[in-house]
Amino acid sequence: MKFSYFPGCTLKNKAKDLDMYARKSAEALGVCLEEIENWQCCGGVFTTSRDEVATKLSSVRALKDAGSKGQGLVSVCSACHNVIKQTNHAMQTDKEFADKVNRYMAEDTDYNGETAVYHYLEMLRDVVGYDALKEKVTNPLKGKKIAAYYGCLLLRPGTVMGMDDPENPTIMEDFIKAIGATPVVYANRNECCGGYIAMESPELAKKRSNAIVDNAKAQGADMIITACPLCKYNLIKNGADIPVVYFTELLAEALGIKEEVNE
Amino acid sequence: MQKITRDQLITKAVELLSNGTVSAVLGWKKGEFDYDITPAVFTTEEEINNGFVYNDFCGANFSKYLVAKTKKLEGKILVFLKPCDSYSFNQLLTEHRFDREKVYAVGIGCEGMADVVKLKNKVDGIVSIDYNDDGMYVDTLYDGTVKVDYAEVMAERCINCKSKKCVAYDELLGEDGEVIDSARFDEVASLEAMTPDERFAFWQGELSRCIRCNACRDACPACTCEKCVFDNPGSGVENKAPVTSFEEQMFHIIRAFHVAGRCTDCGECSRVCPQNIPLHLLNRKFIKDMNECYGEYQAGAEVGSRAPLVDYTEGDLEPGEVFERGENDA
Amino acid sequence: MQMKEYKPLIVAFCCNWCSYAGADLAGNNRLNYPADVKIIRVPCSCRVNPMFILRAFQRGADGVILCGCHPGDCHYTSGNYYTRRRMAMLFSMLDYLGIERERTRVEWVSAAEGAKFAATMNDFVEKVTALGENKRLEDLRCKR
Amino acid sequence: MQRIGVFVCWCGSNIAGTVDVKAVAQALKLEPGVVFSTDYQYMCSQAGQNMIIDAVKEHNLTGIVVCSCSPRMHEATFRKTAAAAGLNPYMVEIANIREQCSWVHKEMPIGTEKAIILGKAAVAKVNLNTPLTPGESPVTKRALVIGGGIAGIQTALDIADAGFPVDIVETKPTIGGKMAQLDKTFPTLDCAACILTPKMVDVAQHDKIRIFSYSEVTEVKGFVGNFDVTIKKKARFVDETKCTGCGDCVDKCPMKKNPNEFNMGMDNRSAIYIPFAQAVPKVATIDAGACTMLKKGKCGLCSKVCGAGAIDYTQKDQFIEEKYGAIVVATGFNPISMDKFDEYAYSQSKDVITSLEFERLTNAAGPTQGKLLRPSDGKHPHKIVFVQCVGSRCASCAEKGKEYCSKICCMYTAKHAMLTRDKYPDTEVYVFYIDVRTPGKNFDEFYRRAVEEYGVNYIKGMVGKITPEGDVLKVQASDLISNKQLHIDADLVVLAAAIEPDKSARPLATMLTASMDTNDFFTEAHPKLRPVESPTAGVFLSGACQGPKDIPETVSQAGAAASKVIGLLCKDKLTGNPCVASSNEMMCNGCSSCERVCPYGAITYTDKEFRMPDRTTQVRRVASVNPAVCQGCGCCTVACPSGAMDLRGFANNQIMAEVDAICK
Amino acid sequence: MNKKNLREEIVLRAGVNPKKCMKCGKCSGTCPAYDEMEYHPHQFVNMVDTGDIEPLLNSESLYKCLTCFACVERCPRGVEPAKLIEAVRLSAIRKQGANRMTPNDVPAFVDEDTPQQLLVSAFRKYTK
Repeated sequence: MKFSYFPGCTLKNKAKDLDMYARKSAEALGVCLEEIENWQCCGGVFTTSRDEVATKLSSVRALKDAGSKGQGLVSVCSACHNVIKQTNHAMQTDKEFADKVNRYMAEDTDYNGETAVYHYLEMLRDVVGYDALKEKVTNPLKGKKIAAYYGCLLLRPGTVMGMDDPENPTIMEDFIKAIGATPVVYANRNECCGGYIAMESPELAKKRSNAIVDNAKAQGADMIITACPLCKYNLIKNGADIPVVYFTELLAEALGIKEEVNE
Repeated sequence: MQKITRDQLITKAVELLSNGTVSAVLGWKKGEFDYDITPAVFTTEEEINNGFVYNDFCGANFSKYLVAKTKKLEGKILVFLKPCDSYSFNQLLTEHRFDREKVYAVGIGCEGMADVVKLKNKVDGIVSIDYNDDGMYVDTLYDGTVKVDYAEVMAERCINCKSKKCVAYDELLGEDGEVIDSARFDEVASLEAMTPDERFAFWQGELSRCIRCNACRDACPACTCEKCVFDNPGSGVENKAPVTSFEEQMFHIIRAFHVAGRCTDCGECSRVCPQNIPLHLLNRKFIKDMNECYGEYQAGAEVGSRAPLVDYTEGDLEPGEVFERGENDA
Repeated sequence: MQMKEYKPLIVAFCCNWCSYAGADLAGNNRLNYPADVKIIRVPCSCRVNPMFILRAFQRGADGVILCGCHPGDCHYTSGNYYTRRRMAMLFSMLDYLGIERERTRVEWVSAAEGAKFAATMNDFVEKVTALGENKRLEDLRCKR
Repeated sequence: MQRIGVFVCWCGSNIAGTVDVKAVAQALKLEPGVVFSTDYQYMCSQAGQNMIIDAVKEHNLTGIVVCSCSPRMHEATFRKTAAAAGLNPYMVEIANIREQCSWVHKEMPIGTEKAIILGKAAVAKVNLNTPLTPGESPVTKRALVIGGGIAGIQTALDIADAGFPVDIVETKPTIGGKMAQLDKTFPTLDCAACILTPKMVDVAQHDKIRIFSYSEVTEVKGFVGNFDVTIKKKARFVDETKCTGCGDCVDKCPMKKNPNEFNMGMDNRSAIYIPFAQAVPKVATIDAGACTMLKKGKCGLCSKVCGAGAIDYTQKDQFIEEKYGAIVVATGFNPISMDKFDEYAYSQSKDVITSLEFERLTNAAGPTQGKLLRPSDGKHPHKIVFVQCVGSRCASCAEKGKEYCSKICCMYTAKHAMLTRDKYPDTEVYVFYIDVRTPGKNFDEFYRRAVEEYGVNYIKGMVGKITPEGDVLKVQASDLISNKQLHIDADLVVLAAAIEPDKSARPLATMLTASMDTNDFFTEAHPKLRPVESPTAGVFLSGACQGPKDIPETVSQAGAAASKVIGLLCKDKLTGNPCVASSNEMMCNGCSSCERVCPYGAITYTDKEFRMPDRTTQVRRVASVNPAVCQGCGCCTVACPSGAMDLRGFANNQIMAEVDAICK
Repeated sequence: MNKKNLREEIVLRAGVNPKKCMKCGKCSGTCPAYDEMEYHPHQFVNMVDTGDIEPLLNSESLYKCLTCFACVERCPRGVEPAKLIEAVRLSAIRKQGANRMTPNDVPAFVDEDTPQQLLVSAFRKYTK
């Protein structure tokens, strides 16, 4: 199984661990992630406006590159995944927009959203399979009560992202079960941490982040996992008193390769 | 793929006759010339050995014959179905036109049939034809033996073959093929792309040649009506011979509409037309329109399927929108 | 000059429940439309056999229009859905043969749409008048 | 050859003002078949009609053409006139020279010319008319009611009281439906059970009504007056004739942990159960999926304790075939699933409930004996939030909710809010609404009382998110009037779930060839004028299967449906419309095209033997039209490739003749 | 640009129809940034629909929307308020010199853990 891989800017810098655990775990699961050459930053948020073309080109280039190799495109960072997936959807469904983009790029072949886009979690669930993952787990994380934090980017808009029920998702909970731990379901798992607002209005980000951590704790969690570097930053920055870690770290740990990565 | 040979068919036919599976065999026999093959019913091994032929001119679609033959016969009849025949076979079953129990169908792979007209255009004074792996060897009155490549004389309908898959059979000789993404609608599309005046001129040129011999109707496997509307004084469109040019004109439109949704695009109409009118282009227009407007549908692909004209959805295109769709495509 | 003389012959098939009633309403409201339009009443638009339309052309009609209940409102629940498919295919075929597409039309007119009926007929007659006499169907077979 | 009389009406100056009626009469006299032609001021008047009758007799007319107003106006009149003159009424054709000629054209020559052409078309048609006689079919004097809720109960009682036998088929073990689950009814607040259960008893005791409970309809054949229906009586493993409903088996059954459907799964029942105390029939039913005896062959306690010997573990599904003259659909509704609305945390907290669950929570026969207690911890809730329109008026998301208004939620929510405040004055009650819709007698007054007298907090706005945290439900909502976002720590949240037709309705509609809308509500024959009839003759609609309805509306529609059924069953014979399709068997190919397009299922196929010219016989599959079912649309005639199918009164040759006459 | 044209431009850019709004207020009920906003999501929809866009262009509310799509997801009518807010925001920052943030502003906000994602997201939202 081979996929094109779009790491994204943060994974090359502040979230190197998210990236490394993801790659090594994929390797251990028999999935080859082939990093796209010369990928460019996705821009962090998808601009929904139909007349915004330039901000979506980096995603289209990555999608086209993967498509030219006949590969699906995998990313781990929630933001990258959201931007790429929404861009792909716009290319599929909004012909006027797609024409504009294709004219702008003026390349030999047009792109109309043919590439399949996966989040790393979807790859685990749909390609590897949670049953297969369970079999590969050598170090089940028994007894850990883990709250999955989806945030807003992984699930919404539900009709576009199509990962899971946007109001009652289970993909991360099932992941937690697959690595042997116990998921904690709490309502705020799909609420926003405040995102980029942390820059201008840290107090709002604090309020949002606390609402999430408090809810997770009240429902009995002793750890929170996430796929998004900004979520992790906001939760920790605003005083989370239970660990907030990347899901890939737990994956590596469960697969028994965490030490190997850190060597 | 290996071409099916006459010997294979004879062996199979004799086997099924002698073990009592069937009591008659629907096959081909030679006509006056090597290329004018006619369908025939064989009931003994001897008849088969003497008369049964199978070659590149055995294009006739047998399905239609089953409607009459199965009614008359005790026991089963053996029919050989080329892929395109098998679609007609299924379509007739969908319309309950014969009893499936009375037929033993042997699917035969097909690499395409030859077009007599194409051959005659190439070679004059045909005396006899021999077949070989690499082509036909035609004995002629004037030029001795002439070698003709199969590809040069292949019928249009076979060049644009829609499927090499037999969709109905009790047993299959040779290998089964696949449904083909053929270019059969290209010619329709190029007509659509013309201006109305050009289209009119084209069809005027073609249809003015019609001599109203009814061959198209008689060969068409969809035209199996107990009483054809053109023979029925009560229908209001009865006419056997051309009275006015106008009545004549209606014939082909009405016929095409009557078989719309039921036509499997077997191409028999064009094959048998003595005036070489491309009648299949009328039928294909309906098929293309229906595919584009109501979703892909291949008549006869499965028994019991619901043809587009006896079906609907609430969101179907309006007749006016069907035109606009054409404009957008162009 | 000839255009001024020319009066087209238009056959309109109207379903009994909606369009024929719509035509009656146009009459009740005294909404004018050309007398070139002659209406034939059928129980449902789905009763109209393509052969009737071809017959009308054959006998000299210059335009044929078919009116039925709006999709979803058919008195017989689904008749006009079949009409829509049949006529879409028939008209597309006539267009394919080079017959002017303005000579054929399907219009949904409810029993309440007297004004629409009159407006439709006015428009249709205007379009067909502009085309002039229907010669093509007749000429299709005679190559001169 | 026909002998046709033409009668041109002046309609005062309505026609004669723009059409030269004399010229029309004169011109039509020359048409083939016409032997008499005249004009008169008012043909529809008694004098005009007499003129027609006299002419028929005098000239031995066989057909009549009236050039007058629209046939929609006076076709029936002139058919009666023809009948009075001894002619077949279907030998009359009308040329519409008023609405479609004199009224829309201004100039006399143009109007006259067109009137003549329209007259010629009518003459051409009459030349081909044949006398038609409406078919007759007998009526089975028994009705079937599908569904045993309040709609079905009321319909059945009304029909039975008129003296006709009725069978009720109900899928559940008891009749009663949703109303049996309700506590009080708006706007009068009378107790649902108090008004429903006497009706259930009436049904049980009525000598004209049979109840097939725990049963479903599996096949419907036939047509109006003559339906053949197969009913599957599912095995309940209890002999209904022996069971006394004493309940000993229920007490002894060891398998007690099965969700109790009647209480919306908020408590448990045993594997053998009687849904509720007033169930009709009051007979136990074994849940085969829960009973260890049926699953593993071990236990048998119920059989041991049953004094009546009613338990029968070997019982099989039973199929009953019965004939009916009319069928009433009363399949009702259900609240939609809340799965797709988890922003309200329905799946996450037991204290987020639907309104129907709330009914059970406040019902004295419910899981809490009528005390309002939180399902999670049994504590008394103080702050209660009601959310309206959950899944109703939801246009963006077909897979989530419904585009329509569910109609009943505004009122039952007002009722819930009011009753809560009445019984528990210590509670704070909030209702979040988009609009409060109260069009009904005493409805708005009722809602206003909830606000003004009972202090219910009605807030215009929607709840956006509910977060269960610890033992509170954090409700985040908008208050559009004060332009604020509210945060309420609620103890209980009640969701007014949209309602949808019961899932059994769709397959039933297929069996009945009754049409449905995109929401799976049955469509009525006419939305204004025939609201309780399905377009399929002999099939009637009662209650919420046709659209959301409250109890009073349901009961009145049930009565209306019953009266339609009674009207039908009163007749000994049904006369049909003679303008129906018929198939010429000699020409029929048996291809089924006509059958596929027929909206009424009027066409069937039979194998028929034909003698051939060569004296052999041939068996062919041919179509035959049931004239009692055919409504005469003619769709089949066009689908028929051979032209074997034709429509009487609008035959191919008749329409072609009209075309020819117009185009001449 | 007149009021009507601006409305049309914004509606076209957003690709949603504010006329579909049934004024239920679920968007504002679900909005996590509600308290920080002067104009709330349901008001955005209404003001865009009525062409009363000028106050929105000058409002801080434009920069408080988290683009978390909660309103888009939960709107029962498919109005998708966040897309309208985004379209208005673009009208504001596309004006000459209207960028809300410059690279020079960045150091003040950054600490050692700040992920790049935060910076690029903020830049995308605040600048043209």
